[in-house]
Amino acid sequence: MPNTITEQNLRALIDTLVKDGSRVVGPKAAGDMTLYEPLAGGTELVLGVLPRRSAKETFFPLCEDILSYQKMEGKMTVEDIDLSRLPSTVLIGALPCDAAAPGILDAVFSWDYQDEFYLERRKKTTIIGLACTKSDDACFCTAVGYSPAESRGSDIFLLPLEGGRYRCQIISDKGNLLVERYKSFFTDEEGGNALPLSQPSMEKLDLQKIREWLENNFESDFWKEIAERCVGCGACAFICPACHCFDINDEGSEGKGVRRKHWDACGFSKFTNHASGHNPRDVQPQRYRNRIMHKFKYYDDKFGQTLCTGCGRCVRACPVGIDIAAVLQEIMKYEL
Amino acid sequence: MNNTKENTTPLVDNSYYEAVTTAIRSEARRVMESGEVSAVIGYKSGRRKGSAQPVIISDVSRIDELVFAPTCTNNLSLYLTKAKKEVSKKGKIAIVAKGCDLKALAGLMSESQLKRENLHLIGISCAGVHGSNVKPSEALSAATIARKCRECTVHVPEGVDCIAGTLPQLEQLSALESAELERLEAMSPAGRWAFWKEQFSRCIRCMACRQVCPFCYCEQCLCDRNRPQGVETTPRPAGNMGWHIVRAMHLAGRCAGCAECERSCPMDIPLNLLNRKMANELKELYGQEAGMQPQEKGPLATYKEDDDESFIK
Amino acid sequence: MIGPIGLIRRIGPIKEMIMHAEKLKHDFEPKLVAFVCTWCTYAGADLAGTSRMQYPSNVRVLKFPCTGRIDPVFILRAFQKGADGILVSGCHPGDCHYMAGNFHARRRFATFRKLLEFIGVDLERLQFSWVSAAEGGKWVEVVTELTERVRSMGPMHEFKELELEECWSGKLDTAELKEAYEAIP
Amino acid sequence: MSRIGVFICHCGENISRTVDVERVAKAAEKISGVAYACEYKYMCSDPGQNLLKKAVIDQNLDGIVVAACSPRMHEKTFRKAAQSAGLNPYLVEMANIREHCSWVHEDREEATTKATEIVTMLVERVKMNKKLQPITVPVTKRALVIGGGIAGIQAALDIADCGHHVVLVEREPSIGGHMAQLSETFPTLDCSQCIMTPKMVDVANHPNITLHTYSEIENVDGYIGNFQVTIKKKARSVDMDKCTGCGVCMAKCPQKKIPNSFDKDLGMRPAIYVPFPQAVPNTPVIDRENCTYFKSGKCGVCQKVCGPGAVDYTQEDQLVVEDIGAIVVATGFELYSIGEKPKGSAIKGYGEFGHGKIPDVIDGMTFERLASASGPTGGKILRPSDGKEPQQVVFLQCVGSRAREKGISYCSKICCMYTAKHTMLYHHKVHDGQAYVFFMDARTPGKGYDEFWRRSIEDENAVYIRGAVSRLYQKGDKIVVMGSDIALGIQVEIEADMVVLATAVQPRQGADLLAQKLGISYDMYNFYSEAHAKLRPVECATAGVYLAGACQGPKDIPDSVSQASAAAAKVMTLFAKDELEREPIVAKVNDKNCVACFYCKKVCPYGAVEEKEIRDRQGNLIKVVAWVNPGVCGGCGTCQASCPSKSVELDGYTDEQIMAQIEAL
Repeated sequence: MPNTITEQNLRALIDTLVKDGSRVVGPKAAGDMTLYEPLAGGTELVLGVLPRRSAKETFFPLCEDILSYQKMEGKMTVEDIDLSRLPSTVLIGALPCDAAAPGILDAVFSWDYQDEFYLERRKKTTIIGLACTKSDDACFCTAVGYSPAESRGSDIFLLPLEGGRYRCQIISDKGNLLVERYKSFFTDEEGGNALPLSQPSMEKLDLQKIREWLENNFESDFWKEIAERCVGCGACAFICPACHCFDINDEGSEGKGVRRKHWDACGFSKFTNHASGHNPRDVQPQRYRNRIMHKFKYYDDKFGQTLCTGCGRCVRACPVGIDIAAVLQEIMKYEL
Repeated sequence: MNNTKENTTPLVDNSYYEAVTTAIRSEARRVMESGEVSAVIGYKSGRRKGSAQPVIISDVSRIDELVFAPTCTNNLSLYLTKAKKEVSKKGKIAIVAKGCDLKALAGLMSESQLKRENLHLIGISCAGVHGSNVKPSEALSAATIARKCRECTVHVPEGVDCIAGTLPQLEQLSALESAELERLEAMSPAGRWAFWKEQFSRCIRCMACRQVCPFCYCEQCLCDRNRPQGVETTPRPAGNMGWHIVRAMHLAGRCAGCAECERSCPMDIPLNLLNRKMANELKELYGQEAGMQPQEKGPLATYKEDDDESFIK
Repeated sequence: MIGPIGLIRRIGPIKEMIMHAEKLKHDFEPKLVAFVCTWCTYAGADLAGTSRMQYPSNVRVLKFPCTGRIDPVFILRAFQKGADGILVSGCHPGDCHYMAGNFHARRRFATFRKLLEFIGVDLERLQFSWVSAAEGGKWVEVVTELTERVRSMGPMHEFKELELEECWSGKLDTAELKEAYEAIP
Repeated sequence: MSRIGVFICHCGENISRTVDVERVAKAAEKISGVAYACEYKYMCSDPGQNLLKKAVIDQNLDGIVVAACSPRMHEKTFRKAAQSAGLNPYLVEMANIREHCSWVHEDREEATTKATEIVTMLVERVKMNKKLQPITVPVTKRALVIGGGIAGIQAALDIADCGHHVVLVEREPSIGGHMAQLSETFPTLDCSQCIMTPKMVDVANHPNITLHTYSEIENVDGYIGNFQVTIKKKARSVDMDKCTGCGVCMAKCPQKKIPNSFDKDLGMRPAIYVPFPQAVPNTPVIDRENCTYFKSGKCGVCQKVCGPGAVDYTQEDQLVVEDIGAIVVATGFELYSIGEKPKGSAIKGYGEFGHGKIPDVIDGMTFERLASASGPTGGKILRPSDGKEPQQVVFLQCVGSRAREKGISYCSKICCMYTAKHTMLYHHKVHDGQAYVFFMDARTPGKGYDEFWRRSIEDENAVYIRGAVSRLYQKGDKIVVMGSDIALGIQVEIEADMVVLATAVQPRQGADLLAQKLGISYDMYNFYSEAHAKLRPVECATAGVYLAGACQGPKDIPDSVSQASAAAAKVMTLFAKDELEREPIVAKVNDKNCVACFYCKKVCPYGAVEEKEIRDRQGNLIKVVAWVNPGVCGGCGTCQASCPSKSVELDGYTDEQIMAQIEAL
């Protein structure tokens, strides 16, 4: 049973995967920060840092073409995107809070409408998760039911061991397939002791209670109090592993152009702006309320999961210091 | 964007922050209790140790929530603009303003967005604030201070109604931003293009730069317009480049240099370099720059018959 | 101000080259866009026409009431849409039909070109000029010079490249895409 | 879905010679949204226009592109044609494939490609065009005439005779201009003053004319039909209402040795003076620079001797604002002073002709004053240096004019004729004197002009030498003129007693400054530009401003008078209606998006932007926005380019129209 891999071999595995024609996405240095990006080789993999953006764009790109059109001599032709061109991908080094997200999003992307773009990428991607060894006071995965050792969502899950090795758990058939194919990189030694994992300090929240409170407090003054300061940017949504709203835009001219799908954020005022000029979510507290409602109530109502893995990215990134964990803690203080 | 090699020794003593906090609270209490103002816009602490966030207080009993700390980075003048319609602007409002924020307030007054008589300005003798990606609990040090603060010329605000705190002795810090500007200016056009292309390629169009900007108070941003579409709205390299050029151009002659755009960018794009560059150019061309007093007309709203035209054939 | 007399003399050789020499074929013909005001430069270009002066055919003229109407976004857009060189031209200072539109334009473009320069656009591709209704010769001179300069610089890759680029996550890694990319002149 | 019609004009062969019009039409047909495309020999002809009208109706077109000449030429023609077929005229655009294409390129392939692309861009633009309705504005039926020379006087009288009020503004203390200075006029040799002064009196007596002499235009606001003109009435120091024009003050003024510029400084005048005896108004002015009272506070003789008590030293410059509907500019000319280089001028001086250094080298106007019966010499030709009668006079033509190397390339038009006249006047007064004329060509187109010129040679003994003068210098009391006679191919040297230079006709100094106040354009010499050299020769491109006389270009008296009457006719046409229709190319504000930063207001050259309050039905203030007064808006669009949120749009040049064109590049 191959169950460990050295760091050296992990990097060598990346080299081989790339050579074999896979797209390998993993944490990579981009200037002063780390981002999930395609790796050209194993040396590019950065370990132990939470990338600035989540890994969701491996499946749900920032922006992608979904069709193109052209009008010639009065006749319109539409060309679909050939999804078979999407490369087979290995997402490597995804931290638990990122690796867990696609599992949550599958529900919505395969619900009444099968989003072939998402699903095709999902189908072609194997996720190699990595347990988390470094957290800060913005992290709160433990508060929303995840943990630094959470393997949910990964096909293969790596646990760092002393001496530069990783214990790998094979979670799914996809994971098994990959390990089988690249068996030589793995060893079946036990390896050393597990390295200490990170310990986010926040206590577990009663998500059920929060959901119930939300149910009854659509029109609470609470929203104004916490979100009056919200500036309405999309930073929180865009770097969130679970936010998945998108907009569709045609770009080009009457004669020729492309239809594109790209990330959208409920914090934007134009998110709900009607053609008439009327905006049902006219002020920022209403928009922020939707963010919380969607994450902790609507999605739960519909799919039985909350849209938050506690990665803390939004807490770090919010220009005006809105702290979603603090908001949840606030809600917890209220009587039902 | 902080230089990790920099010294982490605290630049100022904690007693300075305590004094500023006390001064803000006492002034805010005075004007609230006398009924002079209907609300105070200031900072309060957040969950994470040392963190702060903007707060709008209209209830005297909450005055003691007000604080001042190195994490009080926000330019609060934003909350007085039309972009923030959820904030009631009825009557006179007190606002906590650092020197750089004050320049934005002056700019907004120049653009008929604010009236001085409707504001009670609580100025801060400001030693500087954190840059981006700094852990809130860290002290203000050469390593954590914002790049803009290293070259601050407005530590003590002018023309305010009260000044909170006294400025401690400050260490002279190296001018990293100027140095970076010089480095870019010395590059070839192709080099600069490569630099910005790389920077903008990271942009995700979250619009944080726009949303935190006190001067981006347009009802509809040009870049949200689709008939006609001047700038592509999708986060692709073409539209990103377009957006940042338009943004810099629209702020030229208006930007007060608070660098909130740069601090707020989750992708660490050094946006203030663009703003700073434009401000330098306009100052050199037309001798005008953002100051702590409102100007009747900004450099691009006016002209002189003998303006430079050496670039025109 | 340059009088037409001086100009005719200066245009002489260029005109000769166009009219008499074997017509030169170039590997690259740049696309030029001229944003001009209707009162001065457009009329100046008309005068070049009525005087049957000859100049390269690379330029496309967009007419505005005044240079004051010309928005920097148009320049940006024109570069994105494939312009290799751009000319902005209007009335001489003091001649503006609207009194001051060109003065405002002068500041706006003095600023904008500094921005483009800082972003890394080669300003040799962006020309500003004052061409009055009487300066058909100057119009020819300005257009000819810019055409030749931009022709020698080669195509403006930068913005066109951006148009074709995707964020990594939206990229379809295919040979076709690579081919399309390499097909950019 | 648009239904655009594209019409390609051959313009005879002007376009089709270099542009393959059929190919352009075929290509146009394929552009999305084009419902109809054709080519025709002369689109602007009657059948061409009918073709367009028919297509509008038959093809149910909702936009038109006419690819032909410059829109400056025929845009109005085609817009009118489309309108008569029921299409809003602003849905018509012209693709300029003549001036900007067929005339400037020779390669047929290139020109055809370019023409096709121009058409494509315009098709995309016209898709975004909106129907616009003309704006009507009231017309103030009062005209302003600037300049009281013969052109201004003629225009003022014509308009006033038609029953409209005229405000006539003259910079000098009297109207009359240059014509009042002339002795006799060509080709009839009738006395200039005899025909001029009655007209001046007519002006003074006309009930419909308000005369402001010794006045200047301070500022012009507004637009056609609705100008507000601020006139500065310089302090005359004499009360016009009280003065009877008796002239005692002038007789008693102790300062009598001030050179009179009306006499080209040959005669003298007192400090309180009228420029010439027939001045209108006949009210003196105190020349404060030379008046002892104003210089030292002593004297005051004129005040003491003035019976009616009209002399008022305390008078100040006064600003008068007049509401005006139309403006006639007739500021005339001045002669180029060759002695010195005018400040800021591209024109080089003529040091070699000694003007200003040799006293007996004079210009044509000085000769007029010498020959004038009312002049400083009482009509005797006496040279300025010693008052002797010159026996040999050399006339030099084209001094300044047609001298490209000196900076003026135009012909001053009147010099050939007045030099011929001068030789005659000289011959009449100095019978045994000899006149020589150095000339390049004699340009004498005009009724009776050539006959007149020939007479000066054949009957009046003038010697015409075709050639140029290289140098002249003082030798004793003679002036040696060195030149060449190219007809004989020899060098000529003449010892002259006096030399008269026919210096170039130039616009008045400061003509550019006035043009800037009026918002009209001018050429490189500062002559004012007409809207169209042939078809609109008396109108400025700026609506409501008309030109008369030499301010537009060198002109003789009959031409100036004709143009003045033509300008007057244009003004009367404008005044024939109570309201006038304006092109609806004006800026409009989108109230919803406007955030009232008032950038637009700061940059608007017309002051057309105002602040508007938007209130709900209960009267509560919702917001303040910018508002553009369509009557005042000039349509430059500077506001739109300056507006960060593009909340103000210039109709006819909207972002959509322009972007569509750019997209089609």
